[in-house]
Amino acid sequence: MITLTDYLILGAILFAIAVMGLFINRKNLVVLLMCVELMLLAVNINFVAFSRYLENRTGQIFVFFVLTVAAAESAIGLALLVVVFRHRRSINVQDLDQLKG
Amino acid sequence: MLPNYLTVLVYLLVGIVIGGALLTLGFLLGPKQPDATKSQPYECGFEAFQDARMKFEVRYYLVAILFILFDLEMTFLFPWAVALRRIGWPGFGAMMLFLLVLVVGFLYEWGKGGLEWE
Amino acid sequence: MMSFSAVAPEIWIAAGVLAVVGFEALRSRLPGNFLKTAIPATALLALALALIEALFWNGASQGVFYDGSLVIDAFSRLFVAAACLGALIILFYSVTDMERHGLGRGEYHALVLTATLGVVVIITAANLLVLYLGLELLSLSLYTLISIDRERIPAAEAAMKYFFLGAIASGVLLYGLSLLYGLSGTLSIARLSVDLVAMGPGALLAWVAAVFVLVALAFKFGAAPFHMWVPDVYEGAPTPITLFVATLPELASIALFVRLLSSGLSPLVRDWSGMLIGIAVLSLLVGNLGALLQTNFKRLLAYSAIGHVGFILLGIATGTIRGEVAAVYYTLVYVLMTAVAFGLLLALRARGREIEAIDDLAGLGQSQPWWSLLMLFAMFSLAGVPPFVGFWAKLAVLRALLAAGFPVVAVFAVLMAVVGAFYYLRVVKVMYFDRADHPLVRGNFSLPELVLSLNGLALFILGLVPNSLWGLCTWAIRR
Amino acid sequence: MSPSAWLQETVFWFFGTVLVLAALRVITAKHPVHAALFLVLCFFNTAVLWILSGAEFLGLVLVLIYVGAVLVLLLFVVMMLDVEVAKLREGFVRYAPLGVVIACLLVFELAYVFWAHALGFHALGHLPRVTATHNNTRALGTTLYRHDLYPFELAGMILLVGLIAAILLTLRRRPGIRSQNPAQQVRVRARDRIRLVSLPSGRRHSS
Repeated sequence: MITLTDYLILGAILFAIAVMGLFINRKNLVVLLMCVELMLLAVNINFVAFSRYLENRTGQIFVFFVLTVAAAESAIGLALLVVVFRHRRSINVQDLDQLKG
Repeated sequence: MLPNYLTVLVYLLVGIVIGGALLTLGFLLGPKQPDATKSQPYECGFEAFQDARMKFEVRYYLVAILFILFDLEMTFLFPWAVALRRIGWPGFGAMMLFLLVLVVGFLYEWGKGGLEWE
Repeated sequence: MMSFSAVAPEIWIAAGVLAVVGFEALRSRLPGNFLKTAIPATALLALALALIEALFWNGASQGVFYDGSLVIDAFSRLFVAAACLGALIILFYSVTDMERHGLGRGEYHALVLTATLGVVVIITAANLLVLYLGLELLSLSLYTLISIDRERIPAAEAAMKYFFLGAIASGVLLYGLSLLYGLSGTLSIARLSVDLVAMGPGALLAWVAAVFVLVALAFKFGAAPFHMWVPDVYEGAPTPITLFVATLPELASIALFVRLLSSGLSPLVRDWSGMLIGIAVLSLLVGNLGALLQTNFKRLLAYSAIGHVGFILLGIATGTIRGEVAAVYYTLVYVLMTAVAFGLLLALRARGREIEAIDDLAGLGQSQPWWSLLMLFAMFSLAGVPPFVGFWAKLAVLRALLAAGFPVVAVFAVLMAVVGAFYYLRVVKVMYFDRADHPLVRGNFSLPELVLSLNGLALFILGLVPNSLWGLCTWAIRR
Repeated sequence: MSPSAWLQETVFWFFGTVLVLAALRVITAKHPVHAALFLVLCFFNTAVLWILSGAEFLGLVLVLIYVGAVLVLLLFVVMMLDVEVAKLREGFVRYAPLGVVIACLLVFELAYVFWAHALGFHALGHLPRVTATHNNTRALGTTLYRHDLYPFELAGMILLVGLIAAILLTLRRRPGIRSQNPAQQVRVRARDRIRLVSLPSGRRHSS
């Protein structure tokens, strides 16, 4: 029988992997964002498992909202990434524009 | 487990087995004589200019992000639609309000020219 | 229970958001002069209406609404009113400055409104889901506001840093919340504390959940050792945005602590009190010693913010009602003081004095006597010099600490306050005793500057009658 | 053990293992594109596990939203930013031991707590039977739209903030770009394009 503990430990492992990812991928912002997604996935696994074993649907509703918010959050994060990236490379881009002239 | 998904599981397994088998067979039986020229990406007879992973325009990104946000809105519609008879007018009104918020967002996006491709 | 009057402030603010976004959508079709007045007017009107609704919430609209989503109690009433008033004043101070720098478009107003909405939602939250959504609404608006000026590289990078730390903090918080949900089977904060009591002390899992939640809240509050983003954001963001970031989210943070720790996790007070004391002591140390090294004025205020957060957390950490009242009192006072300090930077900027480094303040005492006097008020109050209101706030926390039996911590806090006084007084010294040849500037007050002056004078007047605000806080926290 | 229970356990362990391995590859992959693809695998596996535990709708949403959209978005950005892989992996080895130690501590601590606490959870062991006719989506919709209207509207506001942020931060009109305007193209009339001028034609002389 799959027990609640199995699910929770799976969630914990995933959460720990995400935290480890945050430590070893400090420079790569895109991978950091993926680690955050993994973290939320671990949380969601917890919620779904609890929801199943407590026989109430609140947990699933929470997950639904977390998915929504996480997508909006990563959208904003990526938008910021684009802004930062544009500045760091702005000189190059201008060079390219002038060449097209 | 949901019995309905047993077929999906079987389908998945069959897919994995067939896909795996074909790849393995190709790997085992096919002749392998790679050289530098052969493993280059094919670019109409030219030398490869750059990395095969090209950069995209930022505008693709904007379209993708807007797609996600409206995609999320859609997912809220599914449970609403199937439960509409049970949730009655308050549920209906709430969804209309939700849609109003996003329609205003959509108008904003439209007015700003986020949907135009210069 | 369905009731529109319970969510009336939220409705007005949301309506304001929609109207402003709608105006912005029609920008190409409407005359520019009309938009220039209509957008700020709409935003201010929405906040004013929300404030009025919050002030006139009557007895009938108290209780828990929307199936346990939000609660209107004394704390909600005081803090929703404070948040709306704060947002109103801040917007008022900063509108002209944003206009002048070409940033005062509809997006700015819309985001200020959504951030305020987030604060209001957190304050009134009665369940964990609503709390989380309010927090995200606030955070997402802040990330965007900070990077609103796309040409400002440090701002974008600060926003990026803040975003990642905030996203990680959200993940950690959610993990803690998921454990709490598993423990009690409900998201209701009130039910949570009942279930935790039933579980009895020493439940290991509850302790783990509390640790996760506490770490995440410390992140959001900018307490040490999770304070890395604070100086960067304060320095990087445009000053009007810094004014916003430094004030309103503090109200939300204290509300998070009051709702989640002091109410929901109150049965675990023995577990989190010690950790919170540690975080607070570290914040006091980092904030006050870090501030000593700063030459940039906004960075100085950032480190001072970390120090003040330490004081506020000490109040919460006592775990007593009295400490909680002290923390709430301190937060309100802190928001008042910070609004003056950053508001003054904007007022000086409007008169051609751009303040970046502390040395830029030199000679201000001669050239702009009124604004320097107000800055002196703000600095003395932040330093905790009697009779300014900041002194009473510090005193309240120290008394609560002594009453709860933490004399050593109280002594340490006094020590740090003395260190803090040094750098605030340095600012005053630069202002009045460092010579710089700036001519005396005279000018008429604009309406926002009049409000700013009243705000500054309030630091002094409230200091003379400290019991008025204290009485309100006691009323808000009573159970 | 009944065949059904056996099947459930097998599915759980298989997809759980793949999930953990895929997650490990996400954080160790050399190129961000590979990491993103492994993340897709993670989401797929999680979706299976959720369906296994009766959260049918969420499993499908996970595949629809995350695999369909978020990951596409991530891939877009990875490709757009043209990352220098070698530079980004600086410090990888330096921080790896610390990360591993922290992760192991976290897992052991949490696992210990979960085991120690296993009996404290309200309901453990006996599971509600999920029948073939149970409609998870409808049940979820009923709860959501009856009891959680307030959070629902808040989610709408959060999406609006995301929209504003995306446009505010990334939309940039470059001046001097020539573009087509389909509306104008459609609205065009023949007389805007061709001017018919009646010229007196020369007389043709028959020879």
